[in-house]
Amino acid sequence: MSGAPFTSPFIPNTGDDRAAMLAAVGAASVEDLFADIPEAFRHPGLGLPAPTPEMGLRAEMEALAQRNFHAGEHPIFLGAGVYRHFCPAVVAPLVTRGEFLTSYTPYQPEVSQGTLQGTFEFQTLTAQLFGMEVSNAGMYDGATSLAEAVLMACRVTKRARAAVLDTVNPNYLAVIRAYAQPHGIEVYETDPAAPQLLPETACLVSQYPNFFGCFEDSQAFADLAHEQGALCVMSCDPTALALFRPPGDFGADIATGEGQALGVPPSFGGPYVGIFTCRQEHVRQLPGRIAGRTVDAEGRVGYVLTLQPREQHIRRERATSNICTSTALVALWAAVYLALMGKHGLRRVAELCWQKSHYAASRIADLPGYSLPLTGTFFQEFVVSCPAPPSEIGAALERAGIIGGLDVSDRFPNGMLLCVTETNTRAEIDRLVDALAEAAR
Amino acid sequence: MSGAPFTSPFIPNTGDDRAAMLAAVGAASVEDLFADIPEAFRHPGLGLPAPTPEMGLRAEMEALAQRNFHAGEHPIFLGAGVYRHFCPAVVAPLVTRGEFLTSYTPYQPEVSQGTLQGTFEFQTLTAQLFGMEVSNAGMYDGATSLAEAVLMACRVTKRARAAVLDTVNPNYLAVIRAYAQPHGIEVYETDPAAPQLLPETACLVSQYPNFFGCFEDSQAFADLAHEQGALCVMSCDPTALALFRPPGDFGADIATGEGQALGVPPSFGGPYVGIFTCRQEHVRQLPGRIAGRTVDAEGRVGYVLTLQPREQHIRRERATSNICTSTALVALWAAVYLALMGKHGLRRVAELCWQKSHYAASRIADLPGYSLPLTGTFFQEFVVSCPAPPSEIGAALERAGIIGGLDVSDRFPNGMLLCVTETNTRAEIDRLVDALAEAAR
Amino acid sequence: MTPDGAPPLREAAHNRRRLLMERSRPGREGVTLPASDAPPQPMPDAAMLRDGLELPEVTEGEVVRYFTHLSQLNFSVDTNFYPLGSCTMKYNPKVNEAVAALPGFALAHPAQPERQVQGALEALFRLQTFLQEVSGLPAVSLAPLAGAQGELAGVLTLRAALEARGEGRRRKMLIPDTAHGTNPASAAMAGFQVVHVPSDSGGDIDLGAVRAEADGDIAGVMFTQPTTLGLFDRNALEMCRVVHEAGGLVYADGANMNALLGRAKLGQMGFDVVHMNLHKTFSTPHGGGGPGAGPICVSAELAPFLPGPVAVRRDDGSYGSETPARSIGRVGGAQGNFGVLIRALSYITLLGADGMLDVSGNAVLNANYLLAKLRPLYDLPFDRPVMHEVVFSARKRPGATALDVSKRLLDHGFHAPTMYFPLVVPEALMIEPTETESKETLDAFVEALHRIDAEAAADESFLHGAPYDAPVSRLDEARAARRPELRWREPEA
Amino acid sequence: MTPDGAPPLREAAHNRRRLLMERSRPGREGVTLPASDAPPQPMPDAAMLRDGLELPEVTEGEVVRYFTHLSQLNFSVDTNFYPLGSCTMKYNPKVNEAVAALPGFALAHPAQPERQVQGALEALFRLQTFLQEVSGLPAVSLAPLAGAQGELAGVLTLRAALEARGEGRRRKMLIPDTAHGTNPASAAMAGFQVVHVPSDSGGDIDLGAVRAEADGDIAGVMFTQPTTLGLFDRNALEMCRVVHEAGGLVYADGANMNALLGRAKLGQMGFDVVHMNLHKTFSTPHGGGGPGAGPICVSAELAPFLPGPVAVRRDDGSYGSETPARSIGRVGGAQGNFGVLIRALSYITLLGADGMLDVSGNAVLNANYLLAKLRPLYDLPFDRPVMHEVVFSARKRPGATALDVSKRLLDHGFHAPTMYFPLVVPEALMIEPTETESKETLDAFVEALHRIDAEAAADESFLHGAPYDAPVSRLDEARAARRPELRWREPEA
Ligand SMILES: Cc1ncc(COP(=O)(O)O)c(C=O)c1O
Ligand SMILES: Cc1ncc(COP(=O)(O)O)c(C=O)c1O
Repeated sequence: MSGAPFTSPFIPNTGDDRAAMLAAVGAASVEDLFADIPEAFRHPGLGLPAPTPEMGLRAEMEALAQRNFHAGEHPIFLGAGVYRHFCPAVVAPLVTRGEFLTSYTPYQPEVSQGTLQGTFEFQTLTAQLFGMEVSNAGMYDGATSLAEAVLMACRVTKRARAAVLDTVNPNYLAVIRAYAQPHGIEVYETDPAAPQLLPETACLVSQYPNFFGCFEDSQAFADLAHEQGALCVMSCDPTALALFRPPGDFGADIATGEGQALGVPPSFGGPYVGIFTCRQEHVRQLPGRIAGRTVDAEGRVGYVLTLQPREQHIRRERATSNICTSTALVALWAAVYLALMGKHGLRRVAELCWQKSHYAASRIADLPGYSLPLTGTFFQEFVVSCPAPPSEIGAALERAGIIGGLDVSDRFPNGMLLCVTETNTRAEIDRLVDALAEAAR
Repeated sequence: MSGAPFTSPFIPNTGDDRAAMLAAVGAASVEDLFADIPEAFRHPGLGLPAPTPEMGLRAEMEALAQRNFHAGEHPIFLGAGVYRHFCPAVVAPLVTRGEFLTSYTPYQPEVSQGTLQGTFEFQTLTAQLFGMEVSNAGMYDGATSLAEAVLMACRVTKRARAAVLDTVNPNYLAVIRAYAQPHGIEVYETDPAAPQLLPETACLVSQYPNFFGCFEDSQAFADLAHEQGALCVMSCDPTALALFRPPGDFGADIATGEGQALGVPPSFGGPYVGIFTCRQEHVRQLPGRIAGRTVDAEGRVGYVLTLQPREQHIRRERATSNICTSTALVALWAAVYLALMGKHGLRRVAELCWQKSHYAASRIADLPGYSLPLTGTFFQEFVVSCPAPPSEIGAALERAGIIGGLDVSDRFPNGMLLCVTETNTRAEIDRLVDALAEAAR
Repeated sequence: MTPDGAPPLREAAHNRRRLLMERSRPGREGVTLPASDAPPQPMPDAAMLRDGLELPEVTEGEVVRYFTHLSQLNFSVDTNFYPLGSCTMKYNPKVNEAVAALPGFALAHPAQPERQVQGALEALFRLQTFLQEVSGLPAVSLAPLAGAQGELAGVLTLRAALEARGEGRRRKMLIPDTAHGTNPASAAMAGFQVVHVPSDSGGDIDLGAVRAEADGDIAGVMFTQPTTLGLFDRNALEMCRVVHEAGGLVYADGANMNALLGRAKLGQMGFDVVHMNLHKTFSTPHGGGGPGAGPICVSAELAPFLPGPVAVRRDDGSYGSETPARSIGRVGGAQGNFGVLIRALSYITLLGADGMLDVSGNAVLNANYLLAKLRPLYDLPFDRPVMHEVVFSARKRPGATALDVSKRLLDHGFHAPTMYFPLVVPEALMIEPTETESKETLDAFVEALHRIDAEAAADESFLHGAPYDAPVSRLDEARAARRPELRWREPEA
Repeated sequence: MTPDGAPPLREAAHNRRRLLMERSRPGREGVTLPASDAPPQPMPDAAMLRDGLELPEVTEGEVVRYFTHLSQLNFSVDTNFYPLGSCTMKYNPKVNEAVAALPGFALAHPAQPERQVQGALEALFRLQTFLQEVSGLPAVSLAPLAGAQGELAGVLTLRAALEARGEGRRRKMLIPDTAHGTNPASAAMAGFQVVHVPSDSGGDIDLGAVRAEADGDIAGVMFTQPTTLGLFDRNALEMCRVVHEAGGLVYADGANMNALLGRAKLGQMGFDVVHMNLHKTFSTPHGGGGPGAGPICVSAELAPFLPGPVAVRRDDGSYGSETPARSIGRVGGAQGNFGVLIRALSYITLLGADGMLDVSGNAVLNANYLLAKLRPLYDLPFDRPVMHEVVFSARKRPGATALDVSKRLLDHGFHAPTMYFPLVVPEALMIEPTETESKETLDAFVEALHRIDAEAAADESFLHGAPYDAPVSRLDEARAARRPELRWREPEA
């Protein structure tokens, strides 16, 4: 800014503009405007690289991206909460239209009906998929949804203990702990085979299917929780819900999920969208944004952000959550995906995941040295006991050009959690089986 | 349609819809509606594959695309009329917005101002780049632009001979011949070093720079044409015009060009956009669409297709051309590219092409066995005499992971036409030089 | 609205439409470019350099806002029903766009040696095979860059075949009066002399007129099947026979192929050449007027004259690109509009044989449904089942010309039909619904036309002022043509 | 317009906004899926299966039209000026979107072994280094998924550090009355007790109040620099000193970092933790409300408590991902919002050090220009040079509340400023122009505000009816809250 010509394609002020504006402001230079910064700290020098024009930037970033061994080039059998699903080509160009992409949270509803109605669709579709009464506009991700569900359960029940089944995604458990701890909420684990609730427990948290791909006795969990005045909280895989009974069926009070499964790219961890659904009666305890239907001055239907008194910008330290910027665009992505997949498509996806994962499991179970330590019904993911440490097996798969499963040897001897979705072809599965056989030799 | 359920995501009619519609129509079945087709020819059977869902389609098409040895993965030094230039990332999402992508030729101007104003911008920017008075809305490609220029020159001069310098792109010459022949126009070649015009010649056609990358004495060509009452027609590379004198400077009457150079992907040959510019006085002889400025009933500025009496839908067999669907979207692409590159950016691109191609040429000239048979000033492209047939050299380059130049051994002994643009890094050029050296061994 | 009733905030709207050159400010940049990474080279002789380059100086953000705003002024298939007759404004699967943008396709260079572009050549070869199957003709050239160029290439091929027969003197090309303007224009560009042939009272070609012209000078006929009246011409078979007997050849304008997919093959019905508009039938969006592709399919006799290049499969299973032996030559600088061709391949692969039948069946059902629903409102010049489109005459109501009705439809959020074409129908409204529209949409369209009719009945002058709710009102086309302003110019000081 | 003056074509507009479930028709499909290519497997026990799945049945084309139409109802940076204070609605380079969509990034899985994701980890490591440089603090966690989560993670880290000092009993978190709502909410979520601190007459924090609270129970202060008044707080240095002296730690909300890039490093000025909103300063578009990313930068003392994972560079030059020794744990299920982080890396790489200075310089110049131009129109609570934004009070004119002015701006094609925030300014209009707007745009905005002022002067009630030209008029928010309709439901029969 030291009088040098402006050369950024992102800043329109020309030298003439600046001069005219400084004159209007009554300042001699742009530097003068920073006079409130104590001189000792002003212009500290910025040790960043020189600007890289777009051409060079793209080359640089492509080189970085190419250094990943990724699912665009290699079959992947890794899930563990983040799934590769097919997403129709139409989703990205629609969702990334500038009008969606570059708008803010819809504080001026009259000129934000696109975002608001899109959010309302997300709420409708997720509530329906989860078989729950209401949904909010989306949370950061599946893990924070679940953690906020625990906080909400404590608010609703006015209790300060949370039971979490030990088959819940360990990363989710870690987030629950981080969120619960400052509130003095005691989080404890319990065994799904014989779940125990301590007194004054606010909720029993389970995962559906659980972290190892298996279904558990969800009805029993719900009943147990309700018997003790606790809430039943379930974290569900949205794809599984197209085929299996939804949490609402079991009487879940709060059901959350990772919306990434709804066609959102894995993107090394985010952005995703947390699904958060609950019973109507608890709606004023919901965290996060909610869109609601109303009318305008002429009686035309329109949508607004509603129940805002729950939120930080109104209620401040007494808000139900501090969440502000959330994941509206990813929620829109999920809504468009659900619209396209629709009633039959999403079920078909779930059936394909079922079919292919069971084919893979049955073939792997036949391999010498491999076995399936779990016997319950599983969906899309299953644990394999390997003849060698899973890290070694994974390295062998990598050499064979395959992205293998998650190492769960902390829970199962030489256990590897494999995932097969509709995107894995039979040929890929057969290649995996061959590579596993080879690795066992 | 034989009563089977509808399963295409592109056809909304359900079985119920069909039944209701057939009832309204008074037909028993959809088949009945085809009764005018003589029975012997009706439903001939269609030997096409079964439908492939999007998931499989993408895999199939990706596999095909991967079978190309392409510039996304390998350095390219091939031009010959089609150039790889850098295109800012912002162009594609803007141009492919649904409102641009899925509209028709703007026959209803009141709801087509986007397309029309975009076309007006294209006309403005190309006219300015070419230093010419007017431009049309674009032709199919550079070659057909030039062929239509010859037809137009014959219309304007009422003559039926066209002289073409023998340094014009041979594919362009072939198109000129195909277009001219049915009109009985005699197309003949002449030597740029000593151009000769036969009597009753309508135009002298040159290329700038010529097919071999070199500049010629364009002023002399224009003067010669004008002396003999012929038009000066020039086919120009748009990138070169950012640096070198534009055709308008020499007094060209019609100047055309291949708009592909304006950031449009090579896409194995198209779609591209032909630039077509001329003098104001000949505007009513222009082929193709033209957008013009006007006002609406309230006096607001708006744009319409104008001078339509030249066109086939009005003038039918007496139209200036049969062109109808043209390349509006690619013209828009070029206009957005030109807007972004702007006054300084496009010149910078041209300078980079100059710098890098001259660096490459000087290094190759130093290689044992290689030489530069041409001595004129060249831009971006140059002919190299190789120590072996260019097809062999090209194969060697391919083995080294490089896309080599065009075989022009029909014109220069062992000649290869190499192209270097701003997209070629120095490292790529050095790799080319090394690979050429290696190939000579 | 403004408190004083003045038109709303006109400057704001005007500012958003300022042209690039009006937005330009010295010193702004739309992109930064790197310095050269190669050792500096001497620059060219200054005398060769241009003096100044008048291009805009605007930022990336300004370009985005400007073109985003422009786009919003457009009507499009992605926004609503676009029943523009003869143009087949159907919804095109978006996956095609993704396929065409694959780097292996988008970055392949047309002059690469065959060995390096086997994927692209195989794609072209597959498409040729598919189009042969659709047309029932044995040879295809994918070279033509749009429908009209397909026509030109097609009649040039036909002409070359006649010349090869030693019949090169034949010059007369019969063209029905319903033909699209490109037909006579293409015939003329190919050096033929156009002879117009009327339709008969049933809307079919007047066979008597054809017979009368079927003499030793007849080169052929350019015939659209189904016709631009939306009819499957019942005289076409006989017409082909007559023309063939007289030594001519028959060209089919297959731009309306959407109606015939899997229902009939023009090649089996006597046509020697067929062009297809891939951007209509096979799903390249129209892009505001292109790009398209107009491949031609021809009989064995005509095959040697096809324009090049043509994709071939070699005995070793590899693919190549060749120019037929006695080709009419080239009609474009490179390999044809590959990006459009690949969309067509993608579309046919996606829909398959079953999908093709669904397309034609529903396109025709939808058109006949509109015929039935709108028959009470407008004159129907030929009262018989139609194919892909239906042509009405708007003559019924004073104050409701085809133009008025069309303009008012824009206010209702629908695009206008094609107006005043074909020329044989006075006040023509040519409506093509396509197979991708739903019954609900068609019903809403019918309702809008009823409302418009009621509006005209209530006030004869009302529709003349339409559109009322479009971005601009009726534009002064006469003024545009009288004093053509065809580009921005520096305002005079 | 309609002949009888009735509102224009309401059904058409209504139809276009019908919800997906209202459009659904049994038998329609939005996508086709393949059959399984693997040998069939027995399906699960029927008792486990769900009964029915109420999702829409619509075609791809209908989905495109619907969402395209919805998009057009939105105001956005890509369409016009969006001076929403505190939100930094600047134009973000589109190349970032292309970079984030590269398959090597978009398809990398967060649970892959480090060895397989070296590119992604290196990207994260580079970004960490850049953010350290921008903040002047030595350690960074990229894990927080938005600004508010950064606050939560930041104050939890601060709390952990206090606990490590044996000062875990400290519970009082000072928060200025100008703070963004997330600050007190985050403090509460972290188990702190919020103590509000007023501003002094100059708009800076009231040092007296801080001193009064700086006792043995003070955990720290959450402070926004520059403040939400757009001011660089001149008391902040002293405040840091006082709080540190009392044994507390200082949190900086760095959401307004756009003003400070290269101008000052908060870490050098005594702040112990800074969160940044990458989606504001570093160019992820806001997407209608996210996603974002809220990395936190901390002092060496706090580094061991950062939330995981943190990218590290190993001695052998490879990259890894680690959770700090005494981490507060995890704040998300995976690796952070990588797609947002990569955009920030792309942006910083694109602009470089020089570009960062350009950003802050022009953002501040633009804000001060608006201050100068609008000072005659509105009350200015603190009349001194501002940083990235300026806060006026709309109190001057009857019939022109902050709400009225805001709503009427929508008719002029501008987004409204942030209204009624910060809470300390009555009728607040908080205007943040950002560096990506041009002088012409700012001038047009000033002119619009002058016109609006004149409108209110002419008719006191006029602005209450605004917006007049938006897709809908003022919406009944009370009704929405009273009887919440939060999803589509089957209409009762
Ligand atoms: C019947 C008919 N023939 C030919 C054409 C010309 O095709 P194109 O516009 O692709 O040149 C059209 C297009 O409008 C048409 O409708
Ligand atoms: C000053 C300030 N702090 C914190 C936040 C919260 O950030 P986020 O919305 O990313 O959670 C905001 C965003 O509005 C803000 O303006």
